[in-house]
Amino acid sequence: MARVVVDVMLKPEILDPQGQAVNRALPRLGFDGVVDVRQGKRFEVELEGPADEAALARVREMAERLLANTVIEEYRVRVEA
Amino acid sequence: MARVVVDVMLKPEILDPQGQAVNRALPRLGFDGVVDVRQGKRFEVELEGPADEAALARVREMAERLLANTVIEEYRVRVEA
Amino acid sequence: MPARIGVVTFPGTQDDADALRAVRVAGAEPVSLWHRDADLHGVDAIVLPGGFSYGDYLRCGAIARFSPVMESVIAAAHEGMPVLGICNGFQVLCESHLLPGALIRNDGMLFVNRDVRLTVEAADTAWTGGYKAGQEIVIPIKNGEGKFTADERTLDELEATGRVVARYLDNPNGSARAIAGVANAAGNVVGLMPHPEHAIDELTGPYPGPATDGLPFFTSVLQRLIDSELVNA
Amino acid sequence: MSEHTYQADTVERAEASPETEQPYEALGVKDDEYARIREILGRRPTSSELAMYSVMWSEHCSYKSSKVHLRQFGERAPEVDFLLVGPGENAGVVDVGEDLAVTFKIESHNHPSYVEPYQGAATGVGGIVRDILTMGARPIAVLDPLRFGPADAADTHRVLPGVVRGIGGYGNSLGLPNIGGEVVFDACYSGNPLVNALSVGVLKKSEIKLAKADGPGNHVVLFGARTGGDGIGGASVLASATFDADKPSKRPSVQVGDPFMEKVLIECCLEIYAEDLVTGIQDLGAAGLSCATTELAAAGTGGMDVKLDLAPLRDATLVPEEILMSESQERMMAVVTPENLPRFFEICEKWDVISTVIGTVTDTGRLRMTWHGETIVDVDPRTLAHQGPVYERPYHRPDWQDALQADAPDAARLARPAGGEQLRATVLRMVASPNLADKTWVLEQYDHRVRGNTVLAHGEDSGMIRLSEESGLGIALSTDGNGRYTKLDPYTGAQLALAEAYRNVAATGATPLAVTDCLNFGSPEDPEVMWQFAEACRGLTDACQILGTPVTGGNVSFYNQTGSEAIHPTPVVGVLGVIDDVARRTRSAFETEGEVLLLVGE
Ligand SMILES: Nc1ncnc2c1ncn2[C@@H]1O[C@H](COP(=O)(O)OP(=O)(O)O)[C@@H](O)[C@H]1O
Repeated sequence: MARVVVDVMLKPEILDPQGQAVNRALPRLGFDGVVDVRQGKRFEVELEGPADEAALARVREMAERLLANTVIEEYRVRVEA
Repeated sequence: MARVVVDVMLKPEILDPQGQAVNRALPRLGFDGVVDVRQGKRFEVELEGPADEAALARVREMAERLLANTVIEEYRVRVEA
Repeated sequence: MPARIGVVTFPGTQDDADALRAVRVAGAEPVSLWHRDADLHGVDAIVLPGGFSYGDYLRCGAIARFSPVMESVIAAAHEGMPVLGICNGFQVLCESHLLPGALIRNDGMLFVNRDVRLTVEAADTAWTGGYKAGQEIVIPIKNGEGKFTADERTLDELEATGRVVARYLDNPNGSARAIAGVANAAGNVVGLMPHPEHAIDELTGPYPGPATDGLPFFTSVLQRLIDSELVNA
Repeated sequence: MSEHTYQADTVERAEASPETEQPYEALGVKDDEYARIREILGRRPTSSELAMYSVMWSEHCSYKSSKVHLRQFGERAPEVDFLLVGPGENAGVVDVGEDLAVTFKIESHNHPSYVEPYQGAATGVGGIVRDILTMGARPIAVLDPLRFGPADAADTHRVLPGVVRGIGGYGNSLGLPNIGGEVVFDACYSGNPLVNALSVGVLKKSEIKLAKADGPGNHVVLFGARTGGDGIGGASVLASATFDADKPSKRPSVQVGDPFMEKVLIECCLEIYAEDLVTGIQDLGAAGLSCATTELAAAGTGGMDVKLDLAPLRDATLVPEEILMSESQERMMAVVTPENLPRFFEICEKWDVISTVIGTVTDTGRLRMTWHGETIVDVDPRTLAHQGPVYERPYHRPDWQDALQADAPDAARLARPAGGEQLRATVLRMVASPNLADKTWVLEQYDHRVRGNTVLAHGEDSGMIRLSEESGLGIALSTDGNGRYTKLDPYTGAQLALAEAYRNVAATGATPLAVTDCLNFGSPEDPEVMWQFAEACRGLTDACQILGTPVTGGNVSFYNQTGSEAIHPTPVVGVLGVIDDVARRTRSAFETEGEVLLLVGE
């Protein structure tokens, strides 16, 4: 069994209302020094077999077709250390 | 400027309807070999200053108080490579 | 043969009964379509109603888009069949790439249910022929992820080609350029965040009114079908 | 942990080891209750049986402190001919004419909503909607009477937004219009918010479903969500005290709802009902499988065999005690004849709902459960479901009651405003007070239009739903309660709550028919709280007699207190009314200029 992580974030040019809401809340909670916050998704995919190249290619396809909406999001696939 | 990442996931014992919905959809899309999917959040926090110990401690507090709901979620703070 | 308008039910769809009622009130024959059934049962037009298909987990509309019925809907849409996506249905159409852009979390972060004022900007789509361009109407919205977003180039193109179907007067969710609905280039596919099917009846529509501003979406398509002699009057 | 290392506490083992120490106190079972369990069984309970008795005999499930007072709702109910199912079932059912019946009930989810506001409130909605579904009805609306601490208190800022988002998040996803409720702020609810939820459903009169397992040989089917380790703090104590040291693994402290699962479960059940495929049905709420199996068995032929290891699990490490106590949401249990089973499965498959036969109805009068072939439960189900302890808790009128009542505002302390300026100041103060302020921020988070039959909702005296588009037949519902009045005089306070809800329903043009109530109080072990409770029940019963509106069901929530400080006694009363043509409803707004205003009453 292997765990592959897919990080999905809005593309930089798309405004991120969730990240902005967090960003606005921080000073009110007394947190300064934060320039920007962006909020995305993290998927932990547990594979039956090993995370070899073939498996990673499959996860990448999964991300491309389902986990991310590539009109507005970008994704990264990596094996969890 | 430094980027700190906060990963927030539901605690393993908590039901994750979102991850389950993805998990159930995968075989229908022709993806086999996935045992489990869990869906969480990823925050990218851009700091004004460096990501030194003091800054990380602040981000951890942010995660504890705002970014994660520690009743049902756990979080991890790390500096993005 | 009267016009048959299909209403698709996905698991988690909520407003299918309302859409079926709106179709009936408009004078067409409502036909229920099931997400697992690729057969469109001879319908002349299709409504993808609101709700929370697959719980809106992952992203709104993301999982529903892969259902067997959507393969047929996409194919039919490409051939010119009128398709209206309302709220969650709009999200499904965007996920299916039948419409540009995407719908993300509202600026206010919260679900908002409110009667809103819109202007109908494009009166030449399959679903808006019964309105006058620029006409102001009142229709409810109810969404948590209703903020329309697209890159600037796409937005410019939508504006330039008259594909912005409706615009909010008081943008309730932070939509780009206050866009409440868009159409595809051919004008047969329309996505709309507000719910016209909730504004078809004096008793249950917006109060204090006007209560039935949503009905023309459904009568428009009927007229279009009759005009194009796809069905008999 | 795998099943191989897990040694179940079997009936055989219990018989052979009568002196085994059992951690019953940690499960909330009292000495005398434990002694009674042993007496009933003629041996020590197995740990699974102990788990079941502990949950079934808990205050929450057995109503052991409230029962003696609740009885009068039934015994002294007004004589009416429209009551089809009274208190005691999952929800009451009333005849509203035209072959239609309506079922409605209110329930609390107070404490879970304090711990985790979003999930607590969400699962509260989920639970009450399943009660309505269980009666054979399509749920058609919800209402949510809420109480919070002061609007400017830090904890209210944590609790209120989460609760409102949770109620909206779950109810909206179910496609149920939210048509009313309350938002009340008072310092007494700091640390003890009240999250009550009412659901209403409609069904054909002839199609009422009951929770009973009849017909030996019929299948017992568990369907819906998998069972996880939710809400089983107590069971973990049991498992770890009795067994291996590596137990328990971590168990969630909070239940997470899956509204999507519940939505498909609703549609799935309605299709199953439409084809008349079940002989009995029960939802799994608090006390989960323990409750569903014992109540079904106790109400039916009386016997049931269950293979507990067949229950589909979300967490493979769960042991039988935990499975029995799990409060996982979005599950149902049905009794299905062998002929109907294939079609039942087909419909479940259509909706992607997991369904599993886990047992059989018998005529043995015993509820027997096995775990991988070994018998771990062998009880008379009635001893669990109906023969729990009943307490006559002592109560007395508080010493401070007279002083509190005497402390009436006199002219000096609460002078009437003199002149326009003072009147203006008073009005401004009132509209700015959180209890009277505009509630739009809350109401906009709720879908009140879905299903297209909402005739009246937010901002009106009561919510109103059209049942029939042909005839215009409809129902109206309002919930009301006032903890301050009830503290001043619990008997009258409960009556005022009823009177207010009754008036709100009548004001829309509907005829009030029946009542559901959620009795939110402090600790029943405090004689003064118990007095408030007894008085409120008596008051409500008397008022129901006078108004001719029977109580059809409800819920008791005790222990709403912080230390020795109890909340104001807060009976929340829901009144259901019927209107034969919703087009004749009356709105509360002024509609046209020049209308005449009349003040009716004193
Ligand atoms: N939590 C709530 N959920 C749904 N509706 C609510 C809630 N709180 C208040 N309402 C609705 O808002 C309206 C105004 O409420 P309220 O100010 O308590 O008025 P009233 O005093 O007339 O009951 C009523 O229609 C009521 O049902």
